[in-house]
Amino acid sequence: MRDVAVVSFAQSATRRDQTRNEVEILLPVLREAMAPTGLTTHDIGFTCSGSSDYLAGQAFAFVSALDAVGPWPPIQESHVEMDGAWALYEAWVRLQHGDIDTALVYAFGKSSPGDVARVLSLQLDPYVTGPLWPDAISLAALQARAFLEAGHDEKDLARVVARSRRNAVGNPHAQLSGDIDEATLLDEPLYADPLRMHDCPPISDGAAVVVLAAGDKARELCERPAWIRGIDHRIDVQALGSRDLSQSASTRLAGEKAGVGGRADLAELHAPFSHQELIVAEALGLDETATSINPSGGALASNPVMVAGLVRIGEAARRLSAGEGERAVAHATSGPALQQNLVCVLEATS
Amino acid sequence: MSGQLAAVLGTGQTKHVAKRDDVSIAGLVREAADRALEDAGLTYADIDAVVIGKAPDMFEGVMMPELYLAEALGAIGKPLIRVHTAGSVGGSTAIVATHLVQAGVHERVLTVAFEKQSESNAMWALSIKIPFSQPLVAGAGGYFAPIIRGYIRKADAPLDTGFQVVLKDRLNALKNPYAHLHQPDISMEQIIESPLLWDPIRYAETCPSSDGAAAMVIGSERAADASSRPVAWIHGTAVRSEPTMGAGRDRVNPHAGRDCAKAVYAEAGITDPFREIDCAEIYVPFSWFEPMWLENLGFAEEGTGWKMVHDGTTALDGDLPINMSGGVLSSNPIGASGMIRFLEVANQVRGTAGEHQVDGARKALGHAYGGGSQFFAMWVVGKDKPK
Amino acid sequence: MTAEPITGIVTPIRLDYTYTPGTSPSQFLRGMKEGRILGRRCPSCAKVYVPPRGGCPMCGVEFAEEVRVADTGTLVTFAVVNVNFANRVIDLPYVSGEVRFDGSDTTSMVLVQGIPVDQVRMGMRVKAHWLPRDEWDFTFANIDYVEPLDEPDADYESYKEFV
Amino acid sequence: MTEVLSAPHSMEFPYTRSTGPMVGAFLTGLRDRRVLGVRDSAGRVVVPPPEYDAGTAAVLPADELIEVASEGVVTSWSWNPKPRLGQPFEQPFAWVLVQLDGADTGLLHALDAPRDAIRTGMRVRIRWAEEPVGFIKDIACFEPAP
Repeated sequence: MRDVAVVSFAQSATRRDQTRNEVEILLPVLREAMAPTGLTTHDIGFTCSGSSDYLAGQAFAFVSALDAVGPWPPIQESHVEMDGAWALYEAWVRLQHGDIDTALVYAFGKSSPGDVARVLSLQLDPYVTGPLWPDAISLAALQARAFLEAGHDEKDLARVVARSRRNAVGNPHAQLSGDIDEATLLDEPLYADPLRMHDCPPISDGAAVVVLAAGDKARELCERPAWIRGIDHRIDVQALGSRDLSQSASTRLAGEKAGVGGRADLAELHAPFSHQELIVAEALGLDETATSINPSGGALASNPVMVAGLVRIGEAARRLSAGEGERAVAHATSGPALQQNLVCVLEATS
Repeated sequence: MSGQLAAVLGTGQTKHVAKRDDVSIAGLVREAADRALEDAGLTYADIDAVVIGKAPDMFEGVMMPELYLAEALGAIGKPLIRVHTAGSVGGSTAIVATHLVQAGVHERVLTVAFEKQSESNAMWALSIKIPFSQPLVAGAGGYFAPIIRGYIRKADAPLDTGFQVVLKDRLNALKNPYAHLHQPDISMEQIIESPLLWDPIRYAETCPSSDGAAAMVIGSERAADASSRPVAWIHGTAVRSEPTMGAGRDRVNPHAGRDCAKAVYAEAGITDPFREIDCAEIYVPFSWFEPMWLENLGFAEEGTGWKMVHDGTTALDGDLPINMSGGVLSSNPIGASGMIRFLEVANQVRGTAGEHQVDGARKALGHAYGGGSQFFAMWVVGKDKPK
Repeated sequence: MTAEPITGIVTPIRLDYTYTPGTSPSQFLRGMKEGRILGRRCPSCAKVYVPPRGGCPMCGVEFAEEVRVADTGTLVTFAVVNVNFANRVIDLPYVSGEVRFDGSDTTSMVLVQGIPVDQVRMGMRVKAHWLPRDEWDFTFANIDYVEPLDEPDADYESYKEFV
Repeated sequence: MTEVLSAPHSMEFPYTRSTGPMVGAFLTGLRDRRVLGVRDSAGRVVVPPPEYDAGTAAVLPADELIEVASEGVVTSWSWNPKPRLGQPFEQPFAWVLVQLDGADTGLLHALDAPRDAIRTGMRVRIRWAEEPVGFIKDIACFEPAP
């Protein structure tokens, strides 16, 4: 495989944004990501984006978002109706051909215009599950119970949340941050029993942009590129009652294929709910004592749907490029209760 | 040239109809996928990854339906990617699948595209009223009819050009068992007398609304060499996009379409497309887009595409047969329509197109477009392995 | 009596959102509320967009100055519509036109009235017919339709690039 | 002029879905107050019956469905503090995964029981809708089994 690296990353502040549309959120982030590379749209070999029409309730949302790129003269471009992490995967595949050296990946999404937990129930089979409208929080809570009853304690969840809030203090893009101890968190009432409010993600609008480059081009554009050493994604059956919810088989498989090997200085795991971080870390064989998990605060600190997975890869890469480690694992998820998962192994050396 | 060689190992599609009320969404998609695997002599166990495409999720009212479709697609434990690039999606989905093979990531990829329009109503889904905005004044035809008027003015084309296209395509459709519209009595008179919906577009000059799915298995050189079935070698693929709202953008002869054609010919080593391409399936939802795309694709000089319609060049027995299957004018399961174009030309060079086979077709072009004529996806396939 | 097996179901889907058009479109809509067509100019290519969205799609940059555009313009192309779609009910046939308002570099889709349908021409000069002032809202639909101006048709070359 | 506009935006459509044989047979069963499952390649009885096998992708036989009990055991549950439009109850309620007797997988639905009484492992039974029509809501909810 050709060596491909993340050479630049930018993201918007994530919050409910009631003034700007998607294009207006995306444009400054695009500019910020492109600036350090010195590239313009015309220098980019391939562009790929991720988004979902249902978030804001408009068909073809990606069509107007493309305008932000300024695709003129016409560009090579594609779009996945998925989290931007899968757009990055498509771009990585495209770079393997060898005829182009750079790719631009972006994702955008506004979760605040609708009731996103209810909107997401449209992902369920439309015959025997969807008509009951089970919302994403309720389904995650069913999974959390299965996880807890498989031999875990709610203190584990509180520990994840406390670390997320603490780590997010250093992340200017995060929505939720602070120094809260686990005991205080456990004093809070149950919300979607067994989950407390803080075990669930905030409602976030946002955009993220990654620039990829191959081989010498990456070394030219970035002092310390974050090289993609492995990337893979897998999917499980959807029906919640047909899988072991306390584990993630597809994450485990994707991790094996991507070559995680249980080793990483840091990991950015796309876990919108606290228990999901523990399920994913376990599936990837990552140990908190050896690996810094979600140094950004992760999706518990900010969760722009369709963007948060790409942010994990961007955050992991950014930290490696800044010298915070030499090897990182990034993970993205999609579908109800961790149905589909992508794992990316990144490395950077001086 | 990009990456390793890839080929179409098998194709499958459903009989396109207004309403497939005997199957679920999964059943529809699966029917095409099963046929593609059977055609390739393979099973789901032989497939490394699945790439699926469709137009807006609101058509079926399922958000990212590939999640629910994972087991129907045999994708459990495998990579599954969902593409959405508006009307061109069927083409760009096939291209993503091709890239996975050309990049050396996978040996055999199943690619599927579908639309089950009868679950809702495309007219509703495409005209959801957004606050503060004007309602789209007159549907999709209302958007494209002024562009067609622009073409007629620019090319000074005879007004019956569109009728000739419809007559040809609907007669071709009679030779295609999968086509939605089978109108054995179709005549010029019938077309001319059909209601004038959006002048200059008559009812007979518009595509139907269909339920349908299409699928292909794309394999590596090794997989293709090992196949006992005829394969279609992929000589070139290209995608191009431009903005919808760009000031001064030429919507009659879009820049992105011209660039995309140039790129796909270059990759396929084609210097004279009219001579070197034996036949093409191009995305023609309204009759007049045939002459427009003939020019955009470099088959005809600007302003002269309509002449090829009138002199029989694009007929099934002409020098450059276009839409041998009956085209989008005869079947339009929106998200699948682009893939059907790609699949039909693969069948042509494999020699498996059946009654609408073009004798001796060795090299063919598949074309899809979408949005406001701004997204383009194309491929060139050939009977012979690329050199 | 044996009931027929189930072969179909109806699943009603209703989703409620709060729609925000965004900063640039909001300014445009506020202009409409006051009876003014406000475009914005791209600082790079100098083209004026009506309505403006996030930025210039040809250049990928944010818009600069606001530009008031005239409510007169040229009908660059059109369709004669003989069927009513969705929730729009107008006397048939009617003309759906694309008008380049003077001072703008984009076209807007708008109804053409005040002239027999068979006399509508490309290049025709037109003027906006606004709804009564007390009906103005934050929408482009304040322009009910355009009607012919008593002016010679524009020369084809002058509007060809917008067709 | 920094103030921006916003307005309610609703999308509403009654989707007409053809079920195909497998989903149709399951829903027909519900109308007759019977719950049907199918045996997959791993030997599990799966309820509701999927059309295709998760392990082998094989078509599962819609004409060989297996009736399971209308009573079973809760395998997981969660409390829904904020019921939403379309859900089975308007007041806070529990979602449950229930493994019906004779089945090897869980069926997702609502449980009508006081929050304090709900436990994983508790026995529950189906409360049928008064007039079943062949829809998942023919199961009105689960209730504690006596």
